Amino acid sequence: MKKLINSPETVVADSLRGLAIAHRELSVDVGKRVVVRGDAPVPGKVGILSGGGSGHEPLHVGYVGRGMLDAACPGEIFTSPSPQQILEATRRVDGGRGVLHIVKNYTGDVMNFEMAGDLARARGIEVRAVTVGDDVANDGLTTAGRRGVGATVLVEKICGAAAERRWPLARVADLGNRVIANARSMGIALTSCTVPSARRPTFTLGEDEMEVGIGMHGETGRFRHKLVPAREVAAILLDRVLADMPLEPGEQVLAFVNGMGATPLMELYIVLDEVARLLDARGLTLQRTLTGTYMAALDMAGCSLTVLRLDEEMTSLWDAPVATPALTWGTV
Amino acid sequence: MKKLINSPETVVADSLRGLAIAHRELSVDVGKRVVVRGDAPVPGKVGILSGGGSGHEPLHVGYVGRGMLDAACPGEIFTSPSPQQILEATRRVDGGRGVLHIVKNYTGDVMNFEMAGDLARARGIEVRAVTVGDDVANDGLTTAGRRGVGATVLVEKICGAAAERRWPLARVADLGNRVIANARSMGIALTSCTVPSARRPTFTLGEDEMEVGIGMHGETGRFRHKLVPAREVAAILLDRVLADMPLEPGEQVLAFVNGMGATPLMELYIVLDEVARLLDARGLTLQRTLTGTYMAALDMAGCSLTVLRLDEEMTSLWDAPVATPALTWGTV
Amino acid sequence: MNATPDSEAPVDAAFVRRWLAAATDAVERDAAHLTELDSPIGDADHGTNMRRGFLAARTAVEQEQPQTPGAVLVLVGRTLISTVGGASGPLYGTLMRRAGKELGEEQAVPADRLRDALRAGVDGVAQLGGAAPGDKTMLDALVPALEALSGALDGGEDLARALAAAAAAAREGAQATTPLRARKGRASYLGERSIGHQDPGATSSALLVAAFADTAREGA
Amino acid sequence: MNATPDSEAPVDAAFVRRWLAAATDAVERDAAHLTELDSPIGDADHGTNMRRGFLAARTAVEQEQPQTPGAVLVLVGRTLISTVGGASGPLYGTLMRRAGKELGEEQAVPADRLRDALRAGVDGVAQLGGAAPGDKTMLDALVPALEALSGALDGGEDLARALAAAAAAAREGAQATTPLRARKGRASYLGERSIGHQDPGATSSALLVAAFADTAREGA
Ligand SMILES: Nc1ncnc2c1ncn2[C@@H]1O[C@H](COP(=O)(O)OP(=O)(O)O)[C@@H](O)[C@H]1O
Ligand SMILES: Nc1ncnc2c1ncn2[C@@H]1O[C@H](COP(=O)(O)OP(=O)(O)O)[C@@H](O)[C@H]1O
Ligand SMILES: [Mg+2]
Ligand SMILES: [Mg+2]
Ligand SMILES: [Mg+2]
Ligand SMILES: [Mg+2]
Repeated sequence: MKKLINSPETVVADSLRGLAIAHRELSVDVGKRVVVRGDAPVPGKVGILSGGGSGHEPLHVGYVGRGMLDAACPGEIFTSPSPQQILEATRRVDGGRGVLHIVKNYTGDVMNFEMAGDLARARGIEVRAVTVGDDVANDGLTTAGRRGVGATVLVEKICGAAAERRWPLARVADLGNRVIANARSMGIALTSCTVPSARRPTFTLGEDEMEVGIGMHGETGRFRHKLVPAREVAAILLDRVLADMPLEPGEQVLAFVNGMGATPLMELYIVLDEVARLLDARGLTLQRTLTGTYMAALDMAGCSLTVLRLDEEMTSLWDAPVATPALTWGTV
Repeated sequence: MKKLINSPETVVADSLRGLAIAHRELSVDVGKRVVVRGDAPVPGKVGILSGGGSGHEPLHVGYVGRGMLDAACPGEIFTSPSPQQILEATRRVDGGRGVLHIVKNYTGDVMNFEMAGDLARARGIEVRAVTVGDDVANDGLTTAGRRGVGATVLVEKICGAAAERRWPLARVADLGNRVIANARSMGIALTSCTVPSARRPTFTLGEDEMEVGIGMHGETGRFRHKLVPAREVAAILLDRVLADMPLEPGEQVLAFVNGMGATPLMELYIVLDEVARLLDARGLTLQRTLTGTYMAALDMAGCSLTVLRLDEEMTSLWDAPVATPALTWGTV
Repeated sequence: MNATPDSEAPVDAAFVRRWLAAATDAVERDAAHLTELDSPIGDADHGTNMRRGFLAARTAVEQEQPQTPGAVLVLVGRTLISTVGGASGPLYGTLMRRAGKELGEEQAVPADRLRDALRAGVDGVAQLGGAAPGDKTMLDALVPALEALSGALDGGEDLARALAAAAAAAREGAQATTPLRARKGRASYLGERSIGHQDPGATSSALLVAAFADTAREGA
Repeated sequence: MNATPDSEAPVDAAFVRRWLAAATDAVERDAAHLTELDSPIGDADHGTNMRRGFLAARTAVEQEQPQTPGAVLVLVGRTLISTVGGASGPLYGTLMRRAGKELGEEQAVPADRLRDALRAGVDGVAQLGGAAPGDKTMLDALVPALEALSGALDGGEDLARALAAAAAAAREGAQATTPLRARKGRASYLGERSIGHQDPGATSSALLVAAFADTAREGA
């Protein structure tokens, strides 16, 4: 295992200290594992909170800031945060209008967030949760619903913008569910990641193999496939995404090409180019894009594709100013 | 070789097309290999131009935009752009106040930029060049001077801000040289990169080895070292950087922890945390930071550290607004 | 501190503390194995999660010194919930907390009260996680263990023997998850590819039940 | 189109075009090897750079059909400069362009004029790159080649034999770079670690000189 770390036990705390140094505009509580906006709570604004296992950086800590998250709760590597941790963050960002929990659909995340929501409500904080489930890799396989992957970044951005516009909690939650209903994702891996405490790759792949339908925690995919050019990777991903969410010619979409951690930006641009060509061939309008390593699986090489069907309101909220460590645009 | 590409021959063109889709605010000439600001040339402003081999993304194409570069010239993978290409970009961004070429100190880059400068001057465009040489790995080894590495990003940002303030060419060039004189870098690799057309790693490392003093083109380092924790990596890099540029307690610095392409952000934060501790122990003030994959060597795992001695003017220019694909802050 | 020799009420705070020590040792010893099992069909963290949780629980119990078996279990459960995260944190946390609450305030309880408490805990797991035996989860070890425990006690065995039967049933239950296709948790996303791997959570459950058996045997 | 049989002026446009074809073939054939040599002491692109440049030069010459040996070389040089990039692009480009200019407008030139032109080209490389023989660069092949060519011509050999001697000298010069420590170019940053590896640029220079020898031999 080759990593720039001190020890597997301390990676989360060590990197949170680094985050605090890199981004003094954030308030980072390394002990409690809570990262909140420096000006939290913002009175009169719905608090937007997300969290999940660490190892996906910049998700979620890199999205704390104006126009996106008020708080992030980083768990241990690939392990959801605890109810206490989520409760603590919820309390710190409640500006009196309630708090939205953005939860990725995994058994652990859902249970811990549910417990935290109960604890917060018991303390008089209004909490709504939206559960992101966009991974088409496992559709129909399980009663657990789709896993939450790339759409999480989009939900955080769009709900964050709505909260900044002072929408009330119920409306922000409905919006979150609308984004979730209109987003689908799938990913591939060229290499496995290595969980620091496991010290070895989660799975192994041959030199000419890739995994299709991997999870963002380095879970193996639905099937193994021979390594193919970027053009075919784009087709495999887009076909499955659109099979699950058929779109009519003329519809407008956002395409999000995400790197899994060890994939150079150059390769992601190549995939985007292919995705754009395929969308065009289907008569779909590529209205917005996001390309980069925004939701990693530690040091996995590979990419995921998320397609979001846009409406005017979502597009306007997507375009709204945002100022976070990992996503910044517009005048904030 | 496991890469998300179509073919080694087309990586640069394919990824530039993707860049154009991802960033419609840029004007990307895929054929001529020239990327310029959508509003170029900006009348009355010194044009800031940089370029070099591709494979270092987001360097340089990701820094085109307000407050940083007016133009970038991406060469083939790890190969400097040609004089014609640089001339073309120079012409497109000359707003009548001349153009600054920011050149990394490599034989090929220097020669091609010199030829381009001569061609531009012959066409009546005022051109000044600054040559970035900050890599202490090879100090004293060669008459060729230090290689240009991480400081390039800092020079581009700071000179870009000065040009935005309408400084004249000579003053921007002097500023560039001041930044260069006050910056030093060194890097390590945990793995080699793989040049697409070479199809295999440039060098090989054992499971418990790292290379110290590597180049940003995947050049092997000065020496091989056993793999050590992030804490010791930070010490190795900082010791050598500061041996080359001794600083007095109380001086203010910017620390730039850069990922080499396949290193997760989490690890870079861990290195930053260690660097901050070491700077503190030396009585130096960590005034500004930059942490992320800003200058890659394709898919190399590892990091580089750049230390810039700051003065008030540089700090103010660093803080000035910037809006590019890879670096954005402030109100632009 | 030894277990009370009173065979009518063998389960006191010391008993649960000895179980915690044995369970923590077992989890520490097998952490790498649990993580390895969590690699092909999970996210390679189950051993790390369990280790972190049980070390924290042991520390919490040392510091707070709860004086009843119920209080020890509640504290273990609370600590697991607040330190483990993931799926196993709330599930094991709920198991322990429910079981502890079921034991009430008493200083020591007889074997059948422990059985009832564990049943309440396992019911809590099923309720929270929505899984049933055969879904390839920890319940595939816990439910057979509980049945074996009940059956042995009903058949007149003492606690040590009954827990030994439970441990055997748990181990077999865990092993029997290998051919199953997961229907709950992270492994269920793999569909047919989850077949052929033993469930990590069922395996850690077997460890925890075995630690009960060891505690009863050594205390006896 | 064969080379002119006039042994007084053997070098015409066709000769240079045949050289370009032979050089391009050689570069294509050995591109992987050149890149491999550029891996331990460089950035693993020399073969790719040379291949791109020579393919472009061949295409340019096919399209523009320059009619004098000088014009062919100038066009090759210009194309290398605008398509190769890196260190080798301006250096080889300058070599060819200078040599071509030195040949002037003539339709055909004798062997000693080719020698003088190549000398001007190699001088251009030394001037632009600031390197000297022994620095572990392409000059370590080019300078011995030039000396051998000169010596052979001065000794009365014909062009084919003189170029054969030059090719041998270039190959030996390239091989002799292995024990050298680089003082110029990218490899110089490696210090003592550059020792023990043959220089990629010297190796490609030897290929280019060998292509001259082949051209003269086959034309003769
Ligand atoms: N719904 C559920 N009901 C019961 N047990 C479950 C459920 N989901 C997961 N588990 C158990 O949890 C184990 C995984 O735990 P762990 O790896 O710590 O959490 P995570 O899956 O969140 O990484 C599985 O092996 C399985 O036994
Ligand atoms: N200053 C110089 N003078 C002469 N030749 C040089 C000089 N610098 C480099 N070279 C030659 O260029 C070769 C490398 O070419 P190439 O790999 O194409 O360019 P780059 O080093 O820019 O990647 C070296 O092997 C060496 O022979
Ligand atoms: Mg987990
Ligand atoms: Mg090069
Ligand atoms: Mg797990
Ligand atoms: Mg090279």
